[in-house]
Amino acid sequence: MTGNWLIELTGIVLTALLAFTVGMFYGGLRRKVIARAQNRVGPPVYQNFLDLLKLQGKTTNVTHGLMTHLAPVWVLVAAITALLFIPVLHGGLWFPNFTFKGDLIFLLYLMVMGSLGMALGVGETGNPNGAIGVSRGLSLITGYEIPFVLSLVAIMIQFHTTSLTDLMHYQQATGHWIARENPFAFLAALFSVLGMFHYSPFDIIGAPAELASGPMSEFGGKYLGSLMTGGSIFAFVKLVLITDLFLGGAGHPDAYTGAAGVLLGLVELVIKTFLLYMIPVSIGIVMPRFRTEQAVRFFWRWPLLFGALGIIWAVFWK
Amino acid sequence: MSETKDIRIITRPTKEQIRQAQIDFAPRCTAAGRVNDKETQKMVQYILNFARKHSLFLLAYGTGCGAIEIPATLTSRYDAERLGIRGAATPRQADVLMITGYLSTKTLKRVIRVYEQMQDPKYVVAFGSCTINGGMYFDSYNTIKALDRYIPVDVYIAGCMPRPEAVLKGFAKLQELIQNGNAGNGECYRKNLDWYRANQQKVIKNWDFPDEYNW
Amino acid sequence: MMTTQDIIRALNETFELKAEVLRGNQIRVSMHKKQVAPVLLYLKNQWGFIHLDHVSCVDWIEENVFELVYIVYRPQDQLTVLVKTKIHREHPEMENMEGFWPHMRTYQREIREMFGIEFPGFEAPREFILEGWEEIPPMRRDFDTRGYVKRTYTTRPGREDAWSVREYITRRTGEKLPDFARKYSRD
Amino acid sequence: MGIIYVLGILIIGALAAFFVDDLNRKWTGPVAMLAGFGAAAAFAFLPGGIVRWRILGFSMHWETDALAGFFAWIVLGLSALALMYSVKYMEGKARQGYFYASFLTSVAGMFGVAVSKDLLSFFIFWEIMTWTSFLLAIYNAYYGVETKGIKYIIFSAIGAYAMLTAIVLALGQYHSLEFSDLMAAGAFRFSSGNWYIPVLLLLGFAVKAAVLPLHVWAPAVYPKTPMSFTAVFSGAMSKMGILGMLLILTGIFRSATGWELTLVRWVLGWLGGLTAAWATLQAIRQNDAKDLLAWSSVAQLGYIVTAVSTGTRLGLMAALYLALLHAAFKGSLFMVAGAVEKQAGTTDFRRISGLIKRMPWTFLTALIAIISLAGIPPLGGFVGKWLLYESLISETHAYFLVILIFFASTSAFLYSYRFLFGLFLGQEEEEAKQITEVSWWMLIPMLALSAVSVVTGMYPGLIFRPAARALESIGLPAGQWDMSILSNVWGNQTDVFTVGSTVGILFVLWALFITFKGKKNTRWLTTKEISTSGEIPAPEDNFTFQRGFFQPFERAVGRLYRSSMDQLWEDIGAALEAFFGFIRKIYTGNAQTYAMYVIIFVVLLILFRNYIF
Repeated sequence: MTGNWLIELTGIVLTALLAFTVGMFYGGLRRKVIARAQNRVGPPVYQNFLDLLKLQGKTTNVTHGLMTHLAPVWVLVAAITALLFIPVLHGGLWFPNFTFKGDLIFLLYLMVMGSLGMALGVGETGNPNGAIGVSRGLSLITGYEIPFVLSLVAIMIQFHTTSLTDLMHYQQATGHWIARENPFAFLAALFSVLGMFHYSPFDIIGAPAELASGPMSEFGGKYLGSLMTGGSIFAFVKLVLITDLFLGGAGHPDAYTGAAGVLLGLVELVIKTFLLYMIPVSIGIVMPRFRTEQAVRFFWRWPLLFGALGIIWAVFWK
Repeated sequence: MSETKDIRIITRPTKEQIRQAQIDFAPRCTAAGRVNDKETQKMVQYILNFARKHSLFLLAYGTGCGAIEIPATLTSRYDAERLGIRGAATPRQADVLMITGYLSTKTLKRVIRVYEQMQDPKYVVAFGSCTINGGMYFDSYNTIKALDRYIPVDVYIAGCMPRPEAVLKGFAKLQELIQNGNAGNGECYRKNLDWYRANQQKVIKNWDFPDEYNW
Repeated sequence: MMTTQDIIRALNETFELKAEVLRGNQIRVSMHKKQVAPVLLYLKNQWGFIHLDHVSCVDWIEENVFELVYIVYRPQDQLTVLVKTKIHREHPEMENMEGFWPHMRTYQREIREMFGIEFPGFEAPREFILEGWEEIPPMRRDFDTRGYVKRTYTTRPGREDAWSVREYITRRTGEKLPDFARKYSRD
Repeated sequence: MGIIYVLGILIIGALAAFFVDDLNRKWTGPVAMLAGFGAAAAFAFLPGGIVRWRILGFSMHWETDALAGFFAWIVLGLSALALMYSVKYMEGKARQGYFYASFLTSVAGMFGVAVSKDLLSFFIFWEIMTWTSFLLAIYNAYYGVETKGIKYIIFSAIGAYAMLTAIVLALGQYHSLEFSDLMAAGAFRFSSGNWYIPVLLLLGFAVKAAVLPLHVWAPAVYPKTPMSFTAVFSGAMSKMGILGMLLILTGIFRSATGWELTLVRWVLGWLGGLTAAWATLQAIRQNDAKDLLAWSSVAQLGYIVTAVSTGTRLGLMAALYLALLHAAFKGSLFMVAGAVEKQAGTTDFRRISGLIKRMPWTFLTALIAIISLAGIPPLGGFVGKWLLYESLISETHAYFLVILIFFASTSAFLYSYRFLFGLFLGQEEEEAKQITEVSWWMLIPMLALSAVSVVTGMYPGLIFRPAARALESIGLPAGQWDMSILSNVWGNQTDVFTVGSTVGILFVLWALFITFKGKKNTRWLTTKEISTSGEIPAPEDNFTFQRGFFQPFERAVGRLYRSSMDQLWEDIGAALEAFFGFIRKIYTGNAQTYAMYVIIFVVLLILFRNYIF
């Protein structure tokens, strides 16, 4: 966090813009991939930008009260704050925003802030579908957070740090990814990522057919647009977090320097995150939908076992 | 021989007669819909219209037999998503309200409610002969005969039933209208609310809508 | 194994009814409206006609009666009995039989709404399919559908050829309208 | 001499309130409130000093060192605010003199517990506190309350007898009841010959802190007590158990190693964790706000017990921090429940909903308190959670206990949301239209308690400094604490000030954007105008989803919900009853039976005299 505030501010804005663009493109790619898997042409890759523009261009909007009005704000703030505390690129002057000022446990709690604020807004609309979706979503959180925490605790005790930057330093120094150092923790984290993205088979929250898109059911126009933006940024945040934790992050300040280094780092980041993102997407294409208790039980069964194995591995690895 | 003449008398009127009749039939929203013509519209408006026409969230109000054409249109065979058309779950998110077939007065009430809950700019695509002129229900005591007496309609898709190709053609027409700025009649609906309310209340006997028009 | 003849014999002996074979496995028997309930119960309990296929109502305006047809079915050997009765069109009333079959309720609601036939002691809500209906029941043949449509709805111009289908057909084919058609024509 | 003044003000205030009530009911509350604030002011401005006296050969020793000061501030501050709250809350209720006298006396008892430095006065004040709180628990004397109060008093009695036994044994062994002497003599060490003294004392404290097998009284009594006292009951009085644990376990913590510490960490830590998890699971399925809060405070006490059991720098800091913060947000939450109960007549989720437009300030309080309870940054609760996790991960290496605690605090999101949704969100009931906001006499204490959460979210050092002094005063490791930077033993840190300011700035920016973008075209609808498939909801029907809210979660948890801790105690009670019934069969109250016993005895004597003599 050295350097004058102007560079920092520029870095923050650049990070947010990068996350927004990449996230939106990933959403479009997901739709394209699903369409191709269904033997369709599918929408163009930039379709999400058009949707967002259209939603923000709606000339009338409705809201049901202050909490509903602020629900997208919660989501956006949670996403961007989490983004600012995650090192997008490793080291260097670029994108280090507040990396040294928050650790993993803080990130864990920050990442549920958005969904809780959203839940409050949904509750105020008075739409029963929204409330049902929220109850399902919160139940699902208790499902996928536990294996995630298990894997995080595993790598914390394995490397004696709770800081994301330290973990990246380790991986960059000894070219060993933590996915290789502690595969069980990586597996558990992958499972919980499946849950975090709320794609099929864990999309019971906003099931369009039975719940009328659940929590989203009362949001339209600029509110839905802001929710889309926040969701895209948040998807990128999750991907970058997993990449930094387990896949060695991106960027080599010692190897490349200056703009070239940043560019190559970004390319590496995009490749890694895209490959990671394709896991939940491709699973979502072929999987049917779980009921809520089935999903929660699933997370409490195998991912929990993998997480526990990861902890044991970490204890005996030391 | 004279009867044959009578038959000719009963045959359809000419296109001019029909157009003339159309103008005094539902005159309101055809002209007032032109909020911004292609000549007058600004650059921002042009870009917005481009986004609007390429991202249509479709709320299919599946009444009657036409509902079965929607899955065929949206799924792999005739992939409507390549035009940016995707299903929306609730009227709050939707841009296009699609009425697929006849409307009984009981259903019409819900349709009007749903239409009023959609956000501007909002478009209505009426689907099948029944929405145009009652179709085979032309003398049914319980189905409306012409939809645009009750809510403004942007595009009619004729046929009983229109095949998915026809539906896509209709959507292409809607996109063209949007780009020209001739679509989206929510504003004019609000302007001529009394006329529409009068028509609706003439049909819907147990009228329990809220007094002010809330969207 | 039951045959149609057994049912006919049983009905004739028990209720002195003139049941006859309509076609194949179908038996038709018409009776006074007071007999319908006992006959239906008898068929259901004694002869295993456990399924109520349908209850339909026909408006014989020429004879000034409604004809109610209860169709019951015996699944073992696919026997069907049409229990018919005629009730007068003025203040039409029929016995409330919702206790016999659960779905009799639905049929009775529909018939009450569409034909205005009252079922004394039938507690179901009156409004079933129509909302806020103010005219006479629409399925009665003296209900002027054409007039109601003309009064209520506005038809798009260009549909004049549809105004009198029957006239159009008769003009084209040259044949004359039958009397009842001319008498109770919708035009 | 400040201690004497504080106690004197409280006792005099109690008597005054009791007698003023007979003269003029209107003045009872204000008098009690004055007493509460006066006590707080006296404690703030007068030097605490040391009080010693001998009574019946026993030496009493009261002293306000930093630890006592910390807990006394929890007690006095919360009680003063609660008294201010109850001025309007108790308005129009019967037996206010009784209520306020018991209230102030129990505050005096808690204060005494906090400041007393010898076991005897500790025990005396403890009993004062317990009995007065029992009187308040049966204040709403309608059917069923008595039995629940009996449950409370029975468990308290178990704890009290355990403590009394320990005191007698300690006196017999060490001939002194001073904490310092006993500590020096190692009386509170398991390794010392008589390990049962600390065990018995811990049992007594565990009852008050509602640790797992002994927790059943708390969910039964908290909802039935008047809410203005339940705030103190759950916020301050349960912390006395934590204080006692600290005092007892100090000796073990000082000896930073050894099997004793391991034992404490395992047994007490896991008991705390299980308490948290179990109580959270119970709170999720409650349908009444007060029951939910009661179970949730049991769960929070579980966190604090776990934090105490670590005995490390971060852990003890987490314990003290959570103790104060839990007093703040749980106090304000119980006050919110009381406000809703006063205005709406019920706190049952299934009967009330959509109060946010009617009681906005109450909702704001509840929102802040709930966010702080759930531990979401940037509010104060997060700091306590952070300290607890870091201590468990980096200091005591209790990895699976961390998972248990985290499961509890993740499931806590569920009941947190249920509380807010059930009372304030959802569609408005028709009969709830005339509900109005509570008066400022009730709002100011709530908002003041919420402000604690907000401020400590940015500057937790405000609590760290006195807490560190408190820990040092009993010779425990405290270390250096920054104003807003948390750091664990591995040197990783979290700057909550940066977090708070970032979240604040972004929130304001986005709120402005979403408010002023297309402002004139944004319509604010009522909760009735929802898009439910084109239907128009009639004014009387309410679509709010309230029954079986977390049914999927309950199905997922499944069989855990079928077991009940009450059942265990009922079985034990039944067994005891049977045993005593058997005794009763021998000692029938009938004189003839006794005569028969005598005769039989004589006959036997005569028969067998040859063998006896």
